[in-house]
Formats: sequence, C-alpha cells, structure tokens
Amino acid sequence: MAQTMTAGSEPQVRKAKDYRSDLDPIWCPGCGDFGVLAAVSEVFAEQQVNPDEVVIVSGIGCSSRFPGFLSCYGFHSVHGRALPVATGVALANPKLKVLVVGGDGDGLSIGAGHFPHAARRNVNLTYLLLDNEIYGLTKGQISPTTTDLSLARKALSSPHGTWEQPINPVGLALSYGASYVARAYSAQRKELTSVISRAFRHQGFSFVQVISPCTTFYNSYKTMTPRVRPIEEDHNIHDRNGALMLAYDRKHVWLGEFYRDPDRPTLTDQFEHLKQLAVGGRPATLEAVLDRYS
Amino acid sequence: MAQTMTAGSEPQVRKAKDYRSDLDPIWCPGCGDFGVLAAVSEVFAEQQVNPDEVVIVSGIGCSSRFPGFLSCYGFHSVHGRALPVATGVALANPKLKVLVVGGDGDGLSIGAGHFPHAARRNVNLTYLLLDNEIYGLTKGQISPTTTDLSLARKALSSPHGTWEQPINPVGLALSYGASYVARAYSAQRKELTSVISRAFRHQGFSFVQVISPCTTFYNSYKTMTPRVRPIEEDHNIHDRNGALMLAYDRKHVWLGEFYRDPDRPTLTDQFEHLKQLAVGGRPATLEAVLDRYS
Amino acid sequence: MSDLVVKVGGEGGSDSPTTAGEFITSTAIREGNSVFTLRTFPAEIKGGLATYQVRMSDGAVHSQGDGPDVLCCMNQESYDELFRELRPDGGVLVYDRDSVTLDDHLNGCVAYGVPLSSIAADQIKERRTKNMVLLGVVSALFGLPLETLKQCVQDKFGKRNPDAVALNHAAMEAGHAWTQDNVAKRDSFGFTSNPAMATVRRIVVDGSEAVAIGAAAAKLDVYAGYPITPASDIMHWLAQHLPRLGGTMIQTEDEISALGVVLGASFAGAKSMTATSGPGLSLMVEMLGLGVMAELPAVIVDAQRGGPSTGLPTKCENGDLNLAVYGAHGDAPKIVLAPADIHDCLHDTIGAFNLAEKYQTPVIVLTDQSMAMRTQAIERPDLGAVKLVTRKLQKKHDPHYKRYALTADGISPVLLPGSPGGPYYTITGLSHDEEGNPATNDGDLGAAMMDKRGRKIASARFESGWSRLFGPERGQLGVIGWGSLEGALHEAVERLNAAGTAIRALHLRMLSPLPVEEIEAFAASVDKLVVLELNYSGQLQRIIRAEMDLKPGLIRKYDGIPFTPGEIEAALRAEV
Amino acid sequence: MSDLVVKVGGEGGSDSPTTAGEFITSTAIREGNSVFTLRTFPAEIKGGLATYQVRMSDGAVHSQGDGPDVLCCMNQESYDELFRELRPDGGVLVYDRDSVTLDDHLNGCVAYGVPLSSIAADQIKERRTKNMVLLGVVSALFGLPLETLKQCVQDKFGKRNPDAVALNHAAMEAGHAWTQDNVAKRDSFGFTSNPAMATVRRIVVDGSEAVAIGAAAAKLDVYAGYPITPASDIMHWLAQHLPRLGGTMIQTEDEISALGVVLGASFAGAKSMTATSGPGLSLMVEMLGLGVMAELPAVIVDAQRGGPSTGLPTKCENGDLNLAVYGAHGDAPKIVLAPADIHDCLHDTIGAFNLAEKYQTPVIVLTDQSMAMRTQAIERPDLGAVKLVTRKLQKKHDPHYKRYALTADGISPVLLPGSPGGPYYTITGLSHDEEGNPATNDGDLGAAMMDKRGRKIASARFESGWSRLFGPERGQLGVIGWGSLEGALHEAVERLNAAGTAIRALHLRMLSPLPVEEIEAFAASVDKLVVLELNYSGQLQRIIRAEMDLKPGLIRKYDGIPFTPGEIEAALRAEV
Ligand SMILES: Cc1ncc(C[n+]2csc(CCOP(=O)(O)OP(=O)(O)O)c2C)c(N)n1
Ligand SMILES: Cc1ncc(C[n+]2csc(CCOP(=O)(O)OP(=O)(O)O)c2C)c(N)n1
Ligand code: SF4
Ligand code: SF4
Ligand SMILES: [Mg+2]
Ligand SMILES: [Mg+2]
Repeated sequence: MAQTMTAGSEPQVRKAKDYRSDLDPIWCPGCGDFGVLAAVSEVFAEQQVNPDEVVIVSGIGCSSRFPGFLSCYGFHSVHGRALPVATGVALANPKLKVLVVGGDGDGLSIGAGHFPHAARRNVNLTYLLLDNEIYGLTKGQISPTTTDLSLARKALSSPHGTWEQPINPVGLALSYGASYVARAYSAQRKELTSVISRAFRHQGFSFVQVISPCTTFYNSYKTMTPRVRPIEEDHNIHDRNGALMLAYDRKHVWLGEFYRDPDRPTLTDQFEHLKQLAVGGRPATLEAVLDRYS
Repeated sequence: MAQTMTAGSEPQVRKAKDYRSDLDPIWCPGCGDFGVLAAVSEVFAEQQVNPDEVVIVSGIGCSSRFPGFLSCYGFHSVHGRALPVATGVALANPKLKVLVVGGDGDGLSIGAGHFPHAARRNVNLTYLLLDNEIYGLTKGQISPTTTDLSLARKALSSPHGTWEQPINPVGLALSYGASYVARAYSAQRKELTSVISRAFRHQGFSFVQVISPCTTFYNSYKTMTPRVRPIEEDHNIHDRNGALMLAYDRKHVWLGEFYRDPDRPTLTDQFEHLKQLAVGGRPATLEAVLDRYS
Repeated sequence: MSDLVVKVGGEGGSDSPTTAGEFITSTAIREGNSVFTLRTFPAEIKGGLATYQVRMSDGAVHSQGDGPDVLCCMNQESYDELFRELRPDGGVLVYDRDSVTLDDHLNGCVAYGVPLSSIAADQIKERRTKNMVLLGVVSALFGLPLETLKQCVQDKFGKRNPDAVALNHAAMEAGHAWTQDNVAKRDSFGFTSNPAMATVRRIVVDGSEAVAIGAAAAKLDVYAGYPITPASDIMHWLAQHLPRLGGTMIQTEDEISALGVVLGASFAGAKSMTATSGPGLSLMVEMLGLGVMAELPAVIVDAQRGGPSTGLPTKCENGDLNLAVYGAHGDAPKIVLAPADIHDCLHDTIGAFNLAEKYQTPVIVLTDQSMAMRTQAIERPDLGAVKLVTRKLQKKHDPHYKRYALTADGISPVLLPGSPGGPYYTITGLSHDEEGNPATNDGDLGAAMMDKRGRKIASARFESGWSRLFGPERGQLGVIGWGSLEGALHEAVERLNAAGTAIRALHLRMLSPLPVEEIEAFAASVDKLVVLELNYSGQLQRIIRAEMDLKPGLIRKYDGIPFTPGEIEAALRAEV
Repeated sequence: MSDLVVKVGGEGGSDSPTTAGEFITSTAIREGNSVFTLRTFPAEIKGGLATYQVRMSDGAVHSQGDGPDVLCCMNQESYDELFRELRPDGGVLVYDRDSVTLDDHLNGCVAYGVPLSSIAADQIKERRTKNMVLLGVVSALFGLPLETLKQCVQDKFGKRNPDAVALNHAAMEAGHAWTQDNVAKRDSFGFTSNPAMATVRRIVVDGSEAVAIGAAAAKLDVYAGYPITPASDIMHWLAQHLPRLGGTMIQTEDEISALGVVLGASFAGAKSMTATSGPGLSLMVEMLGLGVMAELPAVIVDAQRGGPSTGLPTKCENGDLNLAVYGAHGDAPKIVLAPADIHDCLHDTIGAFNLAEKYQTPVIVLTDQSMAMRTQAIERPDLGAVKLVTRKLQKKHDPHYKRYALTADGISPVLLPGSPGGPYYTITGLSHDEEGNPATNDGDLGAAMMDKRGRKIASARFESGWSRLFGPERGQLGVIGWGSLEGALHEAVERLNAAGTAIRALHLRMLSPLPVEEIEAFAASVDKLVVLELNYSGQLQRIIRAEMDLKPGLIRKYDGIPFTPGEIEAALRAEV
C-alpha cells in the first residue's frame, strides 16, 4: 500500500479517506472491523494527525491486518506479540504515536502475558482490542471472550459447548493498572470515534475494547445490541474501584469511558527522567565509565 | 529424594515430617519458603493425604524447587509453565491431587499468560504463589509484584528505582474468575496452614498468594508485618465484587479467604460430562466413527 | 487406463469451486477410482481465488499429475490466473460464458462456453447453484455418472436439508441437459468407472482426519492444541469425536501451554498429543527440550506450511525439518517422522505414539499443507490388527527403583504417579541423577545421562518400515526424498525407468534418527545420489551430509507449490 | 617467565572464596600480570561449594591452565572435592587447619596447614575475615605483594566502608605475619611482577561487562532483557550505566517480549539488543524468524550454559550453535558469531551491531558461562577508533521507494518510520512484495524474496577478521575450534609444535554464514582435519560437513567444564 503523500505538497486539510491506503481490506462483508477502520481514519482526520509520525502495530488475525489498510507506518508482527513490539517502537522514538490493533485471541489468549505488563508500565500507546469473541482468521474457534454458548456450539473446536468462564477485557485492563480504559461498539460509529479519539489523545497506556462482531463465524450483532448501554453521566471516571464494579456488572454491557488517570507518568517519562537523573548536569561518557575499570 | 514408604507397611498415622523427602532444601537461612514447606507438610498430615496420589508441579525459581522436598510425585518443569503442565496432569488422571507451587516471577511475569486461563477453566488444582516480590534464584531483580522502592533500588536490575506499578495477585485471581482466592503470610504459620488446608480441600482452581519474603535479596518482613491484617469475620466470602474491593484496598494487606465458589463445575467435571454426553448411553467406538467416512 | 485431471477455479464463498471439486472427488471414489486432490486458498476469509484440482483414474494415482486436462473457470479471475496451467496439447476449457471473456489465443485448447450464471439465476432462481450447474456440465461432457453425483449430494445434505438437495439436483440436471442439447464434444477425455475397486472397503479422508483417526486408533487420551492453519482440522475432528471415545481435547491459550499440557498428561501416564504448524513449533522449542530431558512420551504433529515467520500460511513447504531435528538449546535428540501420503498420515501417527512410548521421547510428525487439505480414498484401517506399544512400566513396588536408571539401551522403566508406595520422585529439566534428583554439580553424571538419551534415540534407526524403495535393483541415479512429494517422485521414477533410464528412489519417513545403514546400502546401489526436497536450503540433504560420508546433490523447490511429476522428471533427467 | 595457578575453594557466602580469588586477580593485574580465571558456583544461593581459580603470569596466558599449582581449602568440602585436581608433581596445598582434616595420602604434595578460622575469630574478632587471612598467607608464601593486595581492598571498600578496610587489612596482615613466623617454605612456586606491563592501559572486566561495554561503544539505544544465569550481568551493567549514556534498558516480562521490544525498537531505527541463555533463546525462536523475514537489525547475545532444558545452569557448554543457526521454522538464515575471549566479548559485540546494521538481520552472539563470569585484564578500547556502521538509509523522499527492493546484493535501503511523506509501508512476517505488502498467493515472488535474504546473509562470509590462525604454515593435523576453548587450544598447539608435531589451528568466530573459502584454504594446508567442540554432538563439525566437501573428525567434551590445555594436547596427540 505504498501510498505517497508527496512531501511539501500535502493537502491543507487531510480528510478521513486520505488516511486510507491503496490496499483493500480482505475482511468479509459486514465485518465489524470495517467500522473501526473508518473510525480510526475519522479520528486521524479530526486530530489532523501527521501520518509520518504514526506507527500501527499488530499481531496476527483478521483484525491484525489493520495496519496495512492505513496510510502511515505499520508493523504486522506475529500472533500475540503486538504489545512488546509496540513497546519497542515507543521506547526507540518517543515522537512516534503508537497505535496497537488486535483481536481477542491475539491479545487475551496467546498474548495474555504481555497485556498486564504493558498496562502497568504505562507504555505510551493506544491499544484497540477488536473483540469478536472468536478466532476469525482460523475460521471460528472459541476465544477467551466467547460468551454466547449457542454461538460457541457452532464453532469447530467446541461442538459440544464450553464451560470456560469468559474473560472481561475491561475488568482486566483495570486490574492491570491501565491509565485509560474504555469500551465501544463498532455498530455505534459516532460513540466509537469519540472514544478512540480520546484514547488516542491520552498520554500513557490507553485501552479500548471495541466490540466488533464477526459476521461470518459469530454474528453477535443481534444479541449484543440490546445488551449495550452508555455509561451514565455521573460515573466518576477517576474512581478505579467504581469502574471495576461497572465492568463486572452482569446486567449490562456498559459502553464509554470507564477510567482515566491523566497524571500517571508514562514509561517514556520514566526513562527520560532516568536519563536526566543519571546525567545529573554533566554529560556522562563511556570513557568516564571505563575509568572505573582501569 | 527417593524416599520410600514401603507398600503395605505404612504408618497408621502419617506425621508432618513423614511427608518430607530426604533432600535438604537449598534455601537460604530464614527464607520464607521454609514456612510454606512446613505448612504444606502439616496440611498433608492433618488431612492424612495419601502421597501416592499427590503430584506437585512447579516452574523454575527458588520456590519452584519445592516439589523435591516433599515425599510424593513431582514435576519441576520450566520457568513459567507450571500451570499448563499441572493442567495436563489433572486432565490425564483426575484421581491425582495437584498442587502447584511457584514464585511471583514464574507465575506473574513469564507465566502471566497461563494464569488467567487455568483460573477461568477452573482446573482442579491448588496454586500456591510464593510471593517474595523479587527474583530470588537469579539474584534479586525486581518482579511484577515489587512494591517497596527502597528495596527495589538495591536490586541489580533497577539501581535507579522503578516506576512500574506492581501487580496485585489476589486482584488478578479474582478478575480471572478463580473459584477460591486467599492470601497468607509465611510468618504466620497457623493461619497459613489453615488457609492452605482449605484451599487444598476446595474442588476447582484454588489460589493462595503466600507472602514469603526473600531474606537475601528483599527482606520485607519488617515492612510487611505492620501492614498485614486478618480479613474481618463479616466479609461475605461469596461476594466476588466485595472481595475485589478488599484486594484493592490501599490501607491494608488483608490476609485470609477473599472468595470461594464451591459450586462452579471444574474442568474435570466438564470433560467427564462431555464424555457421558457424547457416549449418550451406548458406548462409542472408532469403528462406528469410521463408518461415516466409508 | 483412464486418467483425468480436472481443475475448478472460482471465487471462494458460497457457490464455491471447492464444493464442486469435492463432489467430483466423492463421485469418482464411489465409482471405484483412485483420486488425488490439490487445493489452494485465498488469503481472504470470503472471496478471492479458490481452486480445487482432482485427478481420477481407474488405476492407481500417486500425485496430482501435471497440468489439468480439463479446466473449469467460474469467473474471469480464475481464467486469467489458471489458463496457463491447462495442458497445451488439446486440453479442455469449460467456462462460464456469462462472466468470462476469453483471450484470442487458445493455444490449441478446446473451449466450451456454458451460461452457468444464467442457468443458475434464470432456471434455478438461485445464483449460488452455479457450481452445481457446472457439475451437470462436467458430467455430460466427460461421462461422470450423474446419478452418483446426485447421490453424493443427497448423502451430504439429505438429513439436514432436503430442500437444498432438490435445488442442487435441479441445477445439476439443468447443466447436464443444456450441455447435451448445445455442445458437440470435440475432445477425447473421458471418465471410466472401476466397479471392482468400488467394493473394496475404503474411507475417504483428508490428511488432517487421517492423523486424528490414527491418534484415536492409538488410544489418545489427552489432546491439547491451539488453532493454526493448516493444523486446526485435527483439533476440530478430535473436538467432535474424542470425548465419545473416552479422551479429552482442550484448546489451550497458546502452543507453549499446549505442549505443557501434553507433557504434564504424559507424566501422569496418558497418551497425549498436540498439532500445530511452523509458528507454533517455534514457540514449543523450550518445552520440546524439557520433554527430551525428562524423557516423556509425546506426539507433536507439525503440519508444515510456507515459512519463515508467518510466511505463506496457505501454501506448502517442507521446511521445518531443521527446527524439528535441531530445535532446543543444547543437544536434545528426538524422533522425527514424516508421513508421505494420506494413508501414512493415519498409520504413521499410530507409529509415532508407539515410538514415543517405546523410547520415552517426544516424537515430531511432519505433515504439510498439501496433505492436511487433500482428500483421498484409503483402505479402511483394520483396527483389530493395530499393534500398540505402551511405555515400559515399573509395576511392582521396589524400594531400589530409580526413574532414570542408566540402562544399557537407555530406556528406564517408568513408575507412574499414583503408584502406591513410591519410591516417590520428582522429575526435572535440570541435569539429574538416576533417581531424578538435581545433580547440577556432577558433570560426569550429566554426560552419562546425555549418553543415555543419545543412545536411546540412536537405536530407533533400526525400526523397520519407515522407508519405501522405488525403481530397479540398481540405478544410474538414486534419489532420496521425504515428505509429501513421494507420489510425484514415484510417478517420475516410473516414467523415467519406462523411458530406459535406470533410476532408484528411497523415500524416508523417519528422519531422526537418520537410518544411516539403510541410506548407505541405497547409496551403494546407485552411481550418483541426489536429494529431493520442498524447501530452500536442502534440509535433509544437509543432515545426510552431516552424518554420513556421502555428498548427495540437491533438487529443491520453494515457491509454496508441490512438485509435479513432470517437474521432477525433468530435473532428474538433467542429473543423468 | 612465571606462571602460577592458584585455586581457592570454600563455602559460598560472606567469607567467600570468590572474594579472595578476586583480590588475588586484581593484585596480579596491577602487578602487570596476565590472568585467566575460572569460577564455579553452587546451586544454592547461599552455602555450597564455590571455587575460584586464577592463573597469573608475567607473560601471556591463554587459558585457565591445567590443574592448580596451589590449592587453598577453606573448609572440608573443598578439600574433599578439589584435592584430586591439584597437580600431583609437587603441588601446594594451603588449608584451614581448624576445619580441614587431611587424608593420609598427600600424593607428594606440599601441605601448609594454617589456623585460618582461629586467626579470624580470635585475633580479628570477625569470623568472616577468614578469606582475608588466607590472602595474607598466600602473599607471604608466594610473594604476591601485600601492599598491592591491601590497595585493592582499599579501592574496593574505601569510599563506602572505611571500617571494613581496616578490618580486612588487619586480617591480611595477621595471616601474613603468622605465615612468616610459622611456615618454612618447602615449594618452588612464586609470583613475579611485570612493571613494564603494569603501565599499559588496561581495563579489568568479565565477559558480561565486556559485552555490555561493547554494546555501549556501538551506541546501543534500547536494551530489553529477562534475567537468566549467566546472562543477567549484562543487563545489570546496562541498568546502571545505559541511562547515563542516553540509552534505555527495560527488564521485560519474558524473553519473547524482550526480543519483541528489540525488533520494535529496531523498526523505529534504534540499535537494540537482548541477552539471554539457552532457555531464553529457545523461547525467542518465533521472534527470530520474524526478525529474519522482516529484515530487522538486532543483536541477541546467548551466554551459553549446560543444556538441554534447564540442564546445568552454572556450568559451561557450547551447545546452542544448532539452535542459533537452525532456530526458526522454514529457512531463516541469519548471522551467528562466537567471541573466544574477553577481549572479543567487547569487540565482537561492536562487530555484531555493525553486521546487524549492514545486513539488516538479527545477529546471534554466542558467549558462554566461563567467559561471562571470568575476569581478565584487556587492553582498554580506543573508543575514538571504533568504527560504527549504520544501516543503509533511504534519506530522500522518493515516491517509487520500496522497502524490500530486490537489489543485487539483497540489501534494500531503509526509510525509517517518522520519515516525512512516506511512501508509507507496513512490514510483515508474511511473504511480501517489494513494497512490503502481503503477497501470499505469489510463490515466485516468495522464492525471489527467499533468495534475496539468502544471498544477503551468504555474502557476509567474506567479512574479514572473524577468525584466528595458530601454528605453522602447514600441519600434519589441522584443528578447527570455536567458542571459549580458543585459549586452551592455542596453548595446546604451542606445546605440541614445541614438541615437534606440526599442528595448525583455525579458530572461527563467525559460524553463520560459514566462511567456506577460508576453511577450504585451511583444509588444504593440513593432512588431516579435526573439529574441537564443547558439546555432545559436534555441532560445528556437522555444519562443516553439511556445507562443504570435507569430513573432519571430532573431539568433544560435554561435562560442563571447559577443556584444559592438557586435555586438548592429549586428544590432539592421539590424532596424529
Ligand atoms: C504462533 C501462532 N499460533 C497460531 C496462529 C494462527 N492464528 C492466526 S490468527 C489466530 C487467531 C485469530 O483470532 P483473533 O486474534 O481474535 O483475531 P480475529 O481473526 O478474530 O480478528 C490464530 C490462532 C499463528 N498465526 N501463530
Ligand atoms: C526461560 C527462562 N528464563 C529465565 C530463567 C531464569 N530464571 C530462573 S528463576 C527466575 C525467576 C525467579 O523468580 P521467582 O519466580 O519469583 O522465584 P523465586 O526465586 O523468587 O522464588 C528466572 C528469571 C529460566 N530459568 N528460564
Ligand atoms: S472471518 Fe469474521 S472477523 Fe474475519 S474478516 Fe470475516 S467477519 Fe471479519
Ligand atoms: S535467595 Fe531469597 S528466595 Fe531464594 S532461597 Fe534465598 S532467601 Fe529464599
Ligand atoms: Mg477475534
Ligand atoms: Mg520471587
């Protein structure tokens, strides 16, 4: 998708479609991921993001094909490892804005060990977990978020059903200490766009669970739509315990912003601080360090 | 530690020391893990556990040397993988009682991806996480549970301190859907023994965070003792959200039982059920299955 | 002897060429033909170009054949992409004249344009039956019995969906009638039934089903796996059937966990297995080393696809041999097998369990994408005759028992956890003494244990039945092959020998330990030696060179597509 | 030329033999000696047998030497375990007569019993100064200057803890005085200073520090690692110093994450590195394949220990070569280096970064436990003279730019993320086209990309300076070695040539790609060829056999303990 924005002759105002690459998404008709792609392009346009400075990192899955469909830099890595790779990008060049996109299998199954650590380190990135409650790319096996048993029974790997208790991604993000936590639904484009926009502006680790149904293997639009509900206005967004209770509420699937801590230092802050602290005014040199070994 | 209990001539009543092997623990003097070893032997004696039927599984770390010090079957596997291995043992032979012992690095760092899944599947095993907030065996680097910054600064890998937010193992276990969750302290042997005893009797995935200080690299006895406090009598042990609030309480480190759900079916139940269901009265044979392919 | 290769191409999806190919295949099988199929998939979940090639013969077939005799194009893309594969000397093109515009140059092929789309849309009122219309056309043109085709449709959908059956039957009949009415046959291809063969007891399975059935026949207790193309279908089969047969299948959170579960289950005495593809095998490497060190039986199936990294996930390569043989830090010898066809997929899986138990070791079984997704009719296995091996057990209580006793053959009896009275032991990935206790300060003992494991695995090279020979007693050229290319190699060797060139082939199905004595004997029977492989670096060739005093040449292919017999024939001809 | 090997053994812990050994080492270095040390560790964190061997010479030393000339036993266990190592022809035993009971048979050794424990307890009133008392004794017996010893102690503890300095000085003096008063020297060993050498600018570092310093000299930006013995010390050094030098060190949650961070950082343009040992390398295998496929520069240091599995974590083996070369499913050629001594650890790490950048590839650097934990005085690097290579960059905006352009040498210029105006691209582990877009249906393109990566790596074999030759122009025997055994090999070759046997040695530090032309030339200069390795299966020997028309023999050792020169000498003698 080598789309060029000729240097020096960029359009004055970039539109959402200017952020799309030449590559056509390989997704099935109706796939929820189209909505997310549209929302992200809109957010980029709204914030007039400079594509030079954006890196999108993903793992493997239908949703993980995301980076190639946008016109900025991207790294489509291996299954489950988007967060470590993205952490490396963020550490190497703090000027880059890092967006991570991946599936529920990618992030909560094979990648489950990285999520807590990226969150508690407050790596400066936005993580969109495109949750379709199924493994799309490998043709529909159950995933750690699969909840609807009647759908699960149709999955090739669980013809007799499953008793495994599903994971609540928002609950986990909160337990892990993510500094921004939200949930959105690809069927509600306006709210989705607004949540992603705020997540992308957040300094630190921002997490958005995007309910993004797989129309081919686990079409949950019908069952999901009546369950979702916007978080009430009076929810205190700085109260992590309150957010946890909302996440674990059994009646509704709440949509919107659960939690935000804008003040927590990011991993980048920490390392920049260390560099300052270590230098302590005078520039350190390797020669000076070697003197100790002489 | 090939300690034999001559078949047919076992002692009528097994004492705690009968459960110890000939191998001397390699732990440093004062290491918290000694207390856990003593407590487990006492629990075995109290419950008159048949050592033939016990398998202890561990990963790698000081704490993971645990299995060899007891006189029953054991599998000292690789770093971070105790839970998958233990799941295999539990699935292969549901008659075996499976105990998993490991460190905070083993279980929450490299093994962090397995914990949620063993918990939500409700694998029939007891998991003792010996939390010393440090990597003992590799000589004291910070771990995901390291909280005390002044101690962390002494660690070789964090001489300038760390800003990473520590993980709360009890909070995680609850978020993951563990059906039994408790916390104990190796300095309080009686309470420790009683908690492990109840965990070991629980059907399903029982999790105990045992605060077990490393006297060599992160001696937290002094700072920990004033912070711990037994959970109040009126705590409702069946209320998961209440347990979460207790876990995330910032004032105290609460000790005791946080949560118990004795009724949730275990992974073994599920698979035994599947076998019954699939057989549906008549024994299934491979010949009958092959008929479909003829 | 009839021998007909038909290829169908079109858009992956509901009127898919795959379904058409499958019905041609099952019809040919019922008519007593041997078949060999080859499928390709688009990267897209829906849409994109999908193809299904089937070779049918009333005699034996070993490979997919060379280019198709008959090419059926259901849309423009399939014509654009596939036409160059059609055999130039009078091949037949069948195409949907509603959607395909032909080039000017037909290269002497016979082309039949049929309004597939409009028949489906106008007569049947269901666009998605286009593939069924095509089946009717194929039936009319080449004599594939329409009744059998219809019966196959009936058997597939009948119970669940009688309406679909009626619709599909009508579409087939419409295609058949249109062809009889409008097409004058101008080619010489035809299908022949083989009634004798039709009575032999066969099962129709793909390589994934064959592996799963083999595992079930070996009395698999615990399967643990993580989905990955092209291995997932093994898991799907077991999810469906294993509980009925008393076993347990668990989908784990990743491949590390899958092999962890397998090793834990094996420790507790179960027969256990996992299946994956390259990326998963890469992740399992540390666990593999543990399995070797702790001497635990385990079967790991690797359905190879194109590498490295995510590579070519829907294509075929035999490039994971190095990782299977050398994977794990330190020296960790294990057994590596490679079935060569669908029949092997079933029987070699049984063999893998037997070797794992006998030698107390992880056994890696290398299949590949082409076998995993290829349907074939194979002899129905005689389950009563299957011989199963169980690991050497310590059954009686013996106070002097040692889990890792240093025996002459390197195999130490196992006291299973749960055995009364012990002596209890803990196994470990650390270097250990005979009882299993860590012995990390005793280097001599560590070396003795390394020797034990080494000689144990090395002795497995004398197991018989893990290779096949083709061709005359002596050859100008000897070819050593492995993996799914055997059929094409076999056919090429037959053709060359028929043409007067003496060529022998040795096809190996056990690659570690390497059967050096057998290879030596083979090498002695030929003037020149070459290894044939479906990978870039010649992985088996390198291993043979490393272990033996032989310097065979190399013929390789690494574009993700299996060898055709013609390609091998040409390459071998160039060697003599 | 003086040449003295002293070994100290005792209980690991606060009065540790390790500290004593370290002070002997630093004193010898200050006195202008060359040193070569060897340490062993108990499995226990505290307690257990620890040993420290140091060889000192006013000339050059290449290895730890054969058995010790002087053995100092601080407790009974050390005497029981180590006495058999003492050279039988007049070796010297120094022992704590308060705690060690001698056997009847001293095998002609000279034994000096000293009341180490009671001097420490009674005179110094601090039991833990026993090791310092021992230093005084050694000083008095063998002429190691007491003042320099004291100065070393002063420099180590002075700033932080003047009381400790006073106490330790007192203990040393007490030991020295007791020996002068009570011992009549009956042996001929002695230490000689080399004032000329003492003025050369040297740094005293172990292999871990050398690697870390090398990385810093190469301008490492991002280090990510997970603790593991014996690699952690690299991370510890960088944790301390890297921020001061403008870089970032992060301790990740596991090794997969560590290499993930490294590849992500590299993509963003950083020089990045991780260090691990065997189990960690096993876990990194999938990520390694991604690095190769995506063509990302990265340095992966593997401080090898005894394998397989958890194996012998505190012992030495060079057994991870197979995994380094063949690790990853599919064919994933990369560069593999192996420094042979502490000097190399520093300079070859710089070289690793240069090769990684130049060839846009992961480079694996195989060090080992013996080097990681061995202190040596090496020439202070001239940082101004260090030459650094940066990956070929696309600097100007070019609308036709392609990230994976199929160039003749296989190296495609890199446009770094952040570059204005693109052309933007996404890299992937899938088989891709020149722009980086997935191209999973195009097998020919996949093969072309495989060729590109293959020829790129293969061309690195012509890089110079990655081997060393010893011995005469022609040899009856040629030895090829790799890894930390070079010093012992060098010494053995010198001895044998001195004894009239013509032996040449080629020590390789680049193992992949294999410098085949260089090895061929070497092979042509000798009558017979043998490979010398510290592993079970002869991993380099197998690779040479696989890639070349050579059939070298094999000399190997796999008990966790490095070769001594004497062992190699004997083995080589048996070959000629
Ligand atoms: C190591 C490894 N294991 C397995 C796979 C196969 N695989 C590809 S995508 C995927 C899961 C896809 O599910 P999810 O992450 O939820 O993404 P979705 O396709 O649903 O968007 C799996 C198992 C792989 N590519 N690599
Ligand atoms: C794959 C792998 N990586 C790293 C190591 C090194 N290692 C051994 S134990 C350990 C951590 C120990 O910490 P913890 O699990 O908390 O146990 P503790 O020693 O504190 O009881 C590490 C990193 C290893 N053995 N294997
Ligand atoms: S399979 Fe499901 S998740 Fe994948 S592209 Fe299709 S609809 Fe989307
Ligand atoms: S290092 Fe710490 S955790 Fe390990 S044995 Fe010693 S005190 Fe215990
Ligand atoms: Mg998904
Ligand atoms: Mg710990």
